[in-house]
Amino acid sequence: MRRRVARHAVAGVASVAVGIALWQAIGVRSIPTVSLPALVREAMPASGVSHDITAVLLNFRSYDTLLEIAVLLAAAVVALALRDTPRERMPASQPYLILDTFVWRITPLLVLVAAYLLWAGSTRPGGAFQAGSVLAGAAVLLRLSGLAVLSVDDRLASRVVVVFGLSVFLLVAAGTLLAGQPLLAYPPAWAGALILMIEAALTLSIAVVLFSLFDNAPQSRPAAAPAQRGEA
Amino acid sequence: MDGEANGMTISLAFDWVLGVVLVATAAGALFSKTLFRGVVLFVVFGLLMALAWVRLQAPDLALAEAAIGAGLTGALLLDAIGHLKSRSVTPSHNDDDAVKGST
Amino acid sequence: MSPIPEISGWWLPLAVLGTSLVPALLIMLLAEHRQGVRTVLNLGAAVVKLALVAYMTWGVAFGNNYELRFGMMPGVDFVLRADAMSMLFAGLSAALWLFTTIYAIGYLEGAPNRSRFFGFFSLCVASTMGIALAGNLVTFLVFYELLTLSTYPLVVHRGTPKSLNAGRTYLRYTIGGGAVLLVGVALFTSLVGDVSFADTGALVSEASYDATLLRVAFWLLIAGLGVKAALVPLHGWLPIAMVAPAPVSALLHAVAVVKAGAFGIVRVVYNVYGVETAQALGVLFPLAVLASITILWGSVRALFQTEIKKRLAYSTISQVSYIALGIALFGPWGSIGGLAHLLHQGLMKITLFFCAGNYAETLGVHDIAELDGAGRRMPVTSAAFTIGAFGMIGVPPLAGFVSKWYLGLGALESGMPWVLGVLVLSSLLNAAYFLPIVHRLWFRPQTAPWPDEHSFGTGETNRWLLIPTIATAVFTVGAGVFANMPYSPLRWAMLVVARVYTQ
Amino acid sequence: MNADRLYAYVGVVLFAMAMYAFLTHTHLLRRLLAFNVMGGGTFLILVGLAQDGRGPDPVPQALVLTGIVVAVSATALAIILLRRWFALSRSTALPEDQS
Amino acid sequence: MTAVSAGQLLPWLLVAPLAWAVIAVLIESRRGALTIAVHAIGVLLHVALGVALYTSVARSGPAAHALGGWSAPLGIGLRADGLAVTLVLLTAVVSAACAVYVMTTERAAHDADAETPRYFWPLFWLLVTSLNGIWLAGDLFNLYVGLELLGLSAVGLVALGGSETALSSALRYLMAALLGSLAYLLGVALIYAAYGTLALPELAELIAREPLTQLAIALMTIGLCLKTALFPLHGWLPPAHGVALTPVSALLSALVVKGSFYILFRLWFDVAPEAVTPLAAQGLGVLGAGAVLWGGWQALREPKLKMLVAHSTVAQLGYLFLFFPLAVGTGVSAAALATQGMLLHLVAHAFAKSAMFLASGTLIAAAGRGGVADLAGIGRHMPMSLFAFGLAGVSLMGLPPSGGFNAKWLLLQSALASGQWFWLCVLLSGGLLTAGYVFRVFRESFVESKDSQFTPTPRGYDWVALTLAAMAIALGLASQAPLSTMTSGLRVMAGGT
Repeated sequence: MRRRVARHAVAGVASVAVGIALWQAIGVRSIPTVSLPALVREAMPASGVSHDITAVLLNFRSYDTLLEIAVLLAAAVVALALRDTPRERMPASQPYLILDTFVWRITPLLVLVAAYLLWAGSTRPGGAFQAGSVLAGAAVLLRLSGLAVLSVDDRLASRVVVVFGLSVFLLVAAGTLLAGQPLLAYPPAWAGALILMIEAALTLSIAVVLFSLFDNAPQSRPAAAPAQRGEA
Repeated sequence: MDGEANGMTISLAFDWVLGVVLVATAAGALFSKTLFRGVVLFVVFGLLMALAWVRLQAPDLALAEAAIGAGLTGALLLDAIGHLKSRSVTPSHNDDDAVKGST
Repeated sequence: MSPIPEISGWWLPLAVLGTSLVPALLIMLLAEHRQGVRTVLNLGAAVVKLALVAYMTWGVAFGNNYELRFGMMPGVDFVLRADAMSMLFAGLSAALWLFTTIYAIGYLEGAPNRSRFFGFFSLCVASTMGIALAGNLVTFLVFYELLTLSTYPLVVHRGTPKSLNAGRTYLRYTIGGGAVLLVGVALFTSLVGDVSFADTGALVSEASYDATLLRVAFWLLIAGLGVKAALVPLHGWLPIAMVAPAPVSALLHAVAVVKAGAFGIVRVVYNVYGVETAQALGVLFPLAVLASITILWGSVRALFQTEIKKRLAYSTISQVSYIALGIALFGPWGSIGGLAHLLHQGLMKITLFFCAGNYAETLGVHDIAELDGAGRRMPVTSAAFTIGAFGMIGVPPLAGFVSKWYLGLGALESGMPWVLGVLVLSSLLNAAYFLPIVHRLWFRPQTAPWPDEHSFGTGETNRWLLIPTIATAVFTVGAGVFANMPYSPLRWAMLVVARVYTQ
Repeated sequence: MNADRLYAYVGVVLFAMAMYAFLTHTHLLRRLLAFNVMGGGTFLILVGLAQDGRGPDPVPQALVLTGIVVAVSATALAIILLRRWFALSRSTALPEDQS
Repeated sequence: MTAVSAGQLLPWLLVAPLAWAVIAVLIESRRGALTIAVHAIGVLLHVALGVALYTSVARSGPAAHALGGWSAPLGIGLRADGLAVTLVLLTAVVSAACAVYVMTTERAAHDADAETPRYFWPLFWLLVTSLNGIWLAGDLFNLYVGLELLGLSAVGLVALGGSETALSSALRYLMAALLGSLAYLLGVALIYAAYGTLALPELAELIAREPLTQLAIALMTIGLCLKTALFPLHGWLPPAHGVALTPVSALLSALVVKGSFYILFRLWFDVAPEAVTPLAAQGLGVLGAGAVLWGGWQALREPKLKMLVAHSTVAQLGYLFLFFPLAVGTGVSAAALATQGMLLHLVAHAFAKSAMFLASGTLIAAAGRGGVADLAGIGRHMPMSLFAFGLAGVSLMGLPPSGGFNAKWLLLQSALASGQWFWLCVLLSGGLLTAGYVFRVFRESFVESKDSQFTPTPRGYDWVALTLAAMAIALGLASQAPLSTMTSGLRVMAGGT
């Protein structure tokens, strides 16, 4: 009990202090001298796309995106590693949401939306992440309605799809390096095409990975939990 | 001139309302009695965030927030609740402190 | 001119170190049952090292310079250098090592964990050689700590709860002492910089430094070194560490550990501060008092010990402080006495420990009371013991007499006549705790059967144990009788002292 | 006050509030909720304060997009660990938080 | 290949491990010779790249690489000064050693216990990628992504153990990591608001002492301290490092916690020396002292061997923080000495601690149980592992000759030069505590008991641990060259604060 009180007190003081400090500091902020938006506008013509956020994500700061995909891969790998063994896996999972017909109708629509988002990314809001997550959402809905259209498991095919986006990204990266260019410096003429290609590949992998993060979450019951694996 | 200022006032007023509702929803999500309600409120919070991104002239973020922040995260959390709750042996009237199921 | 080529060989100090470092690693990797290879490695390395040290001593006598120096870290060099003072200790170690190795091979015949033992044993020699050849304080510290680490497995070698506890005590003292020494060295270096040992002291002029801080650094250094040198009140580890096997005790008491401490004090006073600067700082008198207290305290405690090794241990505490005392007596005679005693005490004490080991191994005798009549059963060992004991008491013409004679001269020269009293009193106490043992050996009949007797054919004991004992006893006599021969301990001490004093 | 600044302040409140929740809750799902709300607050501050009435800035927006993906990865990872942990221990809180 | 400039070499240190992560996923279902061969090639390539980059930068000075051909602040820059390339090389060497340890396990995997868990290799390579990314980063937000990649792959590696404790430790670790990176990200947001750029070199020019900046630095500092497990935010570390698989523990303690510390160092001394205050530095120092004493004390009382080593990591990380009060607001020479000492400690600890973890794992594998008391009598059976443990212990205790000693010496000199005697006492007590827990292990091992049973372990284990430990020792005799490379061009060496 005393620990609980102490914990709340510490948390309270810390949060209030952070809140007040932030509030105060924002109030006295100064205006920066560097303006990145201007630099972005200037560099847009050479970026290969006409939507500025896509340009930042896949060209100006494409390295961030590369690492971000690696983060996603890390999560996917842990999901695969900790996934239930076939024995632990529940038999056919029962749908606990009765939305079969709804899902059936909405799925093709979601796939279309995803395709549009991917396509739109180079000129308008949208792109690989939004498209990928919409696709993943569609798969999740299907899964919730009891339709296991997709299973991301130990099969080679699954693993290939999981790393597909990152592989394409990396191949482009290695290609630029081997051509004596800086990492991910696209030739201006190809920039648009390369970005679209990377985005398409990423969309697929993002969708599959996001879905696998949902689908591979362990299902096993405590009671049926296997004998604990040996302590390290 | 006047109309424009009016428009600004109105939209700022909308922002104020949205801000207050955001905070309120977040508070509900964080401190609700049951976890299920918390997660549902969190999904609502995600959708409101998408709205806020629109107001911040960030439509990409609005899309991403709606799809990932609200949609996928919500699904993940809801599924996890279902899993944790359905397997928990303790009566789950208040899952907040159902930390260690009695065997 | 010099009869040997005028080389400033950096490789020679390295080779001296390497002759124990490399065998140490090889032996540790050696399978337990490869006894032949191990013996060859041990003895071969000891002999080669002795030869190298002899060669180097000869070169140093003619003023050759052997130095290895490289940057260890920013502002600090790693320096190995042979000067007259180093050879004093290096020679002692190299010689006694050969004997101790022979003795240990016999002593541990058939015992477990010999690869580990001899591995660390060799590492221990390497540390001692490093201490002897260290050319500045940091390098000295490196090997001083290495000595702590390499002796710990030897102390706890038997693996019994008693020896493990002794090991813990040993570590508490030595690691603590090492930490104090580290602070001392760090403080000194931050005041003066990383200076190399110099014959007349590395401090050019004490006037340019804060005298108080210099004194603080001095006492930190002495305190750190005093632990290994077993200065009262830092001596507690030594009697407890007696649970170790006899060769280890010989090593700890005669050669490596306590001498490392004493040698460190010598280095600090002569080659770091300079004896004249130390006198000017007024730190020598307190050091003399401390040494005198230790001499008397050790002797008094020795009187009350019933175990042979324990009595020898307290005797060591007392005798090692003769060295510190000699150094603290400002003036050449005292210095000569102290430095000569560094060698003499080593010879005498190692003889006594070998004897104690012989009694334990052959007869199972550990207590003084059980020694009655041992002279008849083991005449050679008992004769060696008698020589060592008489040497300790200071009976002429043995080695101990020579040291005490020069210490006495030094006391008068430095204007501390009360030291004479200390010497006389201590000699009386020495006699009081050694003569009863000698009496039991020769003049009392055996009253009870030996606790645990072993037979070794024709000899009184294992030849591996007997030969080193005889050898060191002979050297004890020789160092006294031939004190005036070239390269005798006394003459070498005189050579060193001639370089230490400017006037 | 412009809208950007306003949302930055909302972000501050969200962050502080969620931080309190993160530090006090023991149920790990609740802590994850709090983490996500904290993240939302941070993102609002990042974009709101960067724009601050000077029109959209694509750079922080892109950063937030990256941040959202990272956050969902972390959340998913945490849920997977939590579910496996629950399967072994029947617990939804860390051992030291179990009263 | 003709002479490649260091700048062109930089991105390969990210691309190569990332590519191997992809390959690792693809060949995950295969076991045995193929896996070993593929990853051995990857490890060799990585070490070769590390050596090439190190020698190039040590010889001809820092290198930079504008990613995507866009120069900062629009693009992201990679930069490699002496410190960065030293850490790249350190990562290559230590991770290679851990990889060899894992390969040894894999080769000797007769029984299921010893088998490498599934999906170890992808996470391993992702971890390496993130570390290289952090050492070479030139952008605040990129560092955030790197930190997250580091955190998630590290948490994943801990969770691979699969046991109940492994999972709870991984979860605790994850919670701390997430909180830490959010605090960091919030700081990044404030910095961007104040300066409109995220590029480190630019920020170094711009940053001024004003409230928003200071708050940002404070938030980032707290987040990074949490990730570095600075006392009293260290609670997550011992269970995570203690329960993980042996080579994972080695990676975590040797490298992962250094990642966040490195960012902290760059932030305080390269980017924002104008914005930090001596008072804050003293505060970090006090916490570091707390870590040294508390971590040491915990290790002294810990019954489990690997947990003991993990507590020791908490203590050793504390030494890194003693650097702050010695380098902020003190003279140039004290700051320079402290920098040298801290960096040397960082490297020496990486070698020593990875060696110690690997040796401990081998001892535990031989004893079959993880308690310190279970080691009774092991001395006779596992002399090589114990020797490696001891050598590593020498460096951790700060006894000469070892990198740990040199580091401690330099910190001592700095404390003396700046007249801060207090830190001197902390350094000494830390060393004594370390000696206490290291020799506890030896005391048990030297017990001569007949009834203890030990299983033999692959020889390769000992060689790996011995090699790492020998490096920690060798660093004590040859620290001049690596130190001059590491410190060249650092602002703090020239009295930047």
